[in-house]
Amino acid sequence: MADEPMSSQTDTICLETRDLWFAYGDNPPALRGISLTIRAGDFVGLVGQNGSGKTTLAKHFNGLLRPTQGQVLLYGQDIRDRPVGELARTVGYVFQNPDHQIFSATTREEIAFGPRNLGLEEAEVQRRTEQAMEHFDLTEYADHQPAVLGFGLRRKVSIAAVYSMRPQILILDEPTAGLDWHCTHDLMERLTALHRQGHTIILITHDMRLIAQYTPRCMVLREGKLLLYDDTRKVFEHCDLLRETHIELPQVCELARELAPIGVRRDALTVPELCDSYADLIARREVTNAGGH
Amino acid sequence: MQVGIDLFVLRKSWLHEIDPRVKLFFVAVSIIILLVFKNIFFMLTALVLLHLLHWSAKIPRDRILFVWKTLMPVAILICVLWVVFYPAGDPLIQIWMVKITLVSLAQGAVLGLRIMTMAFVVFAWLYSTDQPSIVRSLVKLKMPFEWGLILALALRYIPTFQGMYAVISEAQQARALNISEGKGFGRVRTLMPIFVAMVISALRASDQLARALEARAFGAHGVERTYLRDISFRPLDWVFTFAIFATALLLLYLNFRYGFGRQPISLF
Amino acid sequence: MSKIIVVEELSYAYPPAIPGHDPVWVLRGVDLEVEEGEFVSIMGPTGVGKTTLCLALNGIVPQSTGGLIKGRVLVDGLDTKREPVPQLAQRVGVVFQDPETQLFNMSVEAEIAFGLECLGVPRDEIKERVSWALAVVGMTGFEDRPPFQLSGGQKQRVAIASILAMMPKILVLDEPTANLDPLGKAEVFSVVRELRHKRGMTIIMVEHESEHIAEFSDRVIVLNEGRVEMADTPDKVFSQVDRMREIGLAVPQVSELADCLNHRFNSQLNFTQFDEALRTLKGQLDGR
Amino acid sequence: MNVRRIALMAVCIAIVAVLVAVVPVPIPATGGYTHPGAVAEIFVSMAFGPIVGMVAAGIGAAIADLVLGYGSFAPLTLVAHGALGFLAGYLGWKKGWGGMIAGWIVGGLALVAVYFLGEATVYGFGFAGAAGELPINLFQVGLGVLGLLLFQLVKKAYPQIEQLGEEATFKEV
Repeated sequence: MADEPMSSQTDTICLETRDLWFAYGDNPPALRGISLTIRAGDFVGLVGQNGSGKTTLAKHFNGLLRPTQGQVLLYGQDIRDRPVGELARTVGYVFQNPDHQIFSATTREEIAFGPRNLGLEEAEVQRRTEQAMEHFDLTEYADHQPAVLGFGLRRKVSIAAVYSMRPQILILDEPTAGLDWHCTHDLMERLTALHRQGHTIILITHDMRLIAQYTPRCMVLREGKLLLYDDTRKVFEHCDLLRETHIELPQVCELARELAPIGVRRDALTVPELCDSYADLIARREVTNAGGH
Repeated sequence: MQVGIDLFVLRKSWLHEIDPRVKLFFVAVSIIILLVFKNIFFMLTALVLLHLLHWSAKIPRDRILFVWKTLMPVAILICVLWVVFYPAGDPLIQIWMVKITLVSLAQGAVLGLRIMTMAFVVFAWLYSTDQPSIVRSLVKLKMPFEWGLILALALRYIPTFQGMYAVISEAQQARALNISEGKGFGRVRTLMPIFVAMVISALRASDQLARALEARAFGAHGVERTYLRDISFRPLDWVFTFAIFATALLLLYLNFRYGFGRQPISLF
Repeated sequence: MSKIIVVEELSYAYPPAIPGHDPVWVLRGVDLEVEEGEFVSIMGPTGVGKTTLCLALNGIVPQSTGGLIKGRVLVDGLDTKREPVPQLAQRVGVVFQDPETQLFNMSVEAEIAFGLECLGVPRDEIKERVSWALAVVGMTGFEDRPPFQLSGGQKQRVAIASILAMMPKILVLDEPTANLDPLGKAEVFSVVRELRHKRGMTIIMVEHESEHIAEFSDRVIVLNEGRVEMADTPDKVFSQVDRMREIGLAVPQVSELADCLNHRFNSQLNFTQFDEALRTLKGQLDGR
Repeated sequence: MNVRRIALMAVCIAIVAVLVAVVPVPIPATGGYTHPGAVAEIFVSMAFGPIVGMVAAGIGAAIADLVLGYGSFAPLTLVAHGALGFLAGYLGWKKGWGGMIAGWIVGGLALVAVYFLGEATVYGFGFAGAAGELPINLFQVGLGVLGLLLFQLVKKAYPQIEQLGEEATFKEV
């Protein structure tokens, strides 16, 4: 099997940018000197206001955009001369709007399109297609027209259609926009499963609740510059900076900060964390109170 | 990234100020005149006057060069074709089978330049008139409002779909579609996954657009539509209309009665 | 208080996507009443028919979409499947999710004037209403800008203004922030806040952002499987964390927290808004 | 005209204009470029009939001409492409393969003929010059056959296309 479970943290650097600058035509630069490394097996959230350069940066990772200055390295190799179609073997990119890629008469055909473009043998194409449909729970829709499915399913088809190419690195541009709670978390669970299998995942999103809950690493862009890039918990410590960048912190994080003076853990990211911390606090108080009497 | 498809150049000039219907009238009349007159001196004069017109309307130089660059190859082609295929009169030079004569050279130049002058006439109108005014003027000239709306909506959505094409093309490339492969039929066949996704997305947009139009009370029965921005004829517009009309009549009269401008080189 | 919207056993099926197939019923017996001046939020899992219900309020469903319909919708006393859609547009204004397809003019001013022109409003009044509507959404000064050059939040504010200018009694917002970034969402919600508190319009908003729903709504309607499953105050709805999860819907994080603490301590905490949560949690500790 | 039809026509014009103006197709042998406009035009005509076909093809291609700087050719383009759209839709809309292929051929030949006559006479190419333009025009409408393929693919992927632009009627049950 191509995707044997691997330890999700490795020391291999899979993506690196060195002083990356980019401008659309004669416009002012959209990216200003970005240098970063992403380790193989990481799960990174990429956040920032619209126009901060998230998508522009991500499109450099699979060669859709080429730096006006600086370098992009994939597993240590400069990707300058490698065509997008070839890079697609390694870097999968799921666009924001599923309707911008769905064109086939059946879901199965749609998902087989990528592997087929890679020039794989038909048996392998079929195998990958079936497996991708299984992973995203689409098997029952295999013979449906994907364009006619509901929005949540179309979204899953668009992700499965990129996943079926088995890229080591998977980039998703706001995959949960317009999805309800259930679809969002279902999708995030499936991405987490891929992460556990060893895939590197880069998630562009505005939803800081998802970052807090799912992505161990977080990258913040502002006006084309890398503002913060660290473990998610450390990034959340800079809450004033994040708010300045118009990033909305989850209620739990705000609440943890407000309650910190009375002893709740300041860096709680999720509801269970805050709940535990608060419960501990109450329990301790009860012990002291009981001891006092 | 959206590339504007609007040719309009926002400036303050007399040409921008006049009623678009006058400009439309000018375009129609000019094209007739340019098709009737076949004299090189007349054509060159027209070309100079049209450049003065663009200059006085403060149209930037690159917009004028754009027209030259695009049409120059066609103009030269036409000129060469006439010289090669329709020799008349005494040859100036003869290179192998090809006789180059003064008359055919002038004739070729006239027809080549006509492509340019006609373009400058059309662009004088389009560069100085914004899209809503064009649509409004057509509706005022008794085109049904619905057709004006169709035109306006189409112009509005061209940049949107252009952007959509770019995004879809990227999305399919990210699925290892190699779009720089093949020529002719092969290339179009390769682009099909982009075309299909784009057409479906565009058709979805048409459904939503229809809903948006209805939600704004479009098609209200028994109501006469009003207009916030209207165009109206001012006295100066009447002067221009009359001037265009009179000049055209005079030129056509001279042409029909005295043969003015009918010959490639001699004026009468 | 009068009931401005009455939905009675509304069932609706779109024409089948694939010709010859059976129609699929999206709505299956929706009953709903809305008081004049009420702010009602509608939640429901993806594909449950929230948009369909919105469109049924201004007659686009079924008049423009065809299909099969049972039951009826009365808006301001008018049956929405009989009254022509343009006529209904003056009573019920609908703002859609995608700003790109609902802004179809070349300038912001033309955008807002469009509906009024269709209704034959005299020019001077159009002018007044355009500047009024722009002021309400905080977009004064943008008259000559092409809508497609605006940011997402600005586009959606223009879309709201273009509906407000027609002065409908009821404003329906169908996931107005789904395609926006946090700044855009904040812009739109501040307009909604303004409308909510200062104008007393009847507003129906479809949203996923439970935190904002909790802030604005008099009532939350939860649609599930084509029917109204819950219709109650945000407090009541969001305290049923487990049920909401089963349906697949989000509750505000503070409600989740309350639920989590309740499970620990067997307490009866219930809060839906941040300030409320902060006060209660601080108080619990100080009080002991 | 119903609202859905108005929206549909506008969208179809824009589709045609974009395919003419922004999608380059290399021509085998010459090294030059042409565009796949005819693909969109044949598609629109087959999907929505002669009127939508004529309007979308004519106006869409003419707008593209203006934008690309060929201002003087826009009127001829309007007529030539409009003729293609109308004939293709008239012969091929809601017909079998025979009708659709006939629509493509007759519409394509009409376009070529209109360009030939217009260029030869009004635009001053002369018959010899206009004849020189024939291969490129024939090649363009030749590409149009892929419009039939596009129509099949879209119909399979998005069956709702059949209902677009049609008057909707609802039934109370």
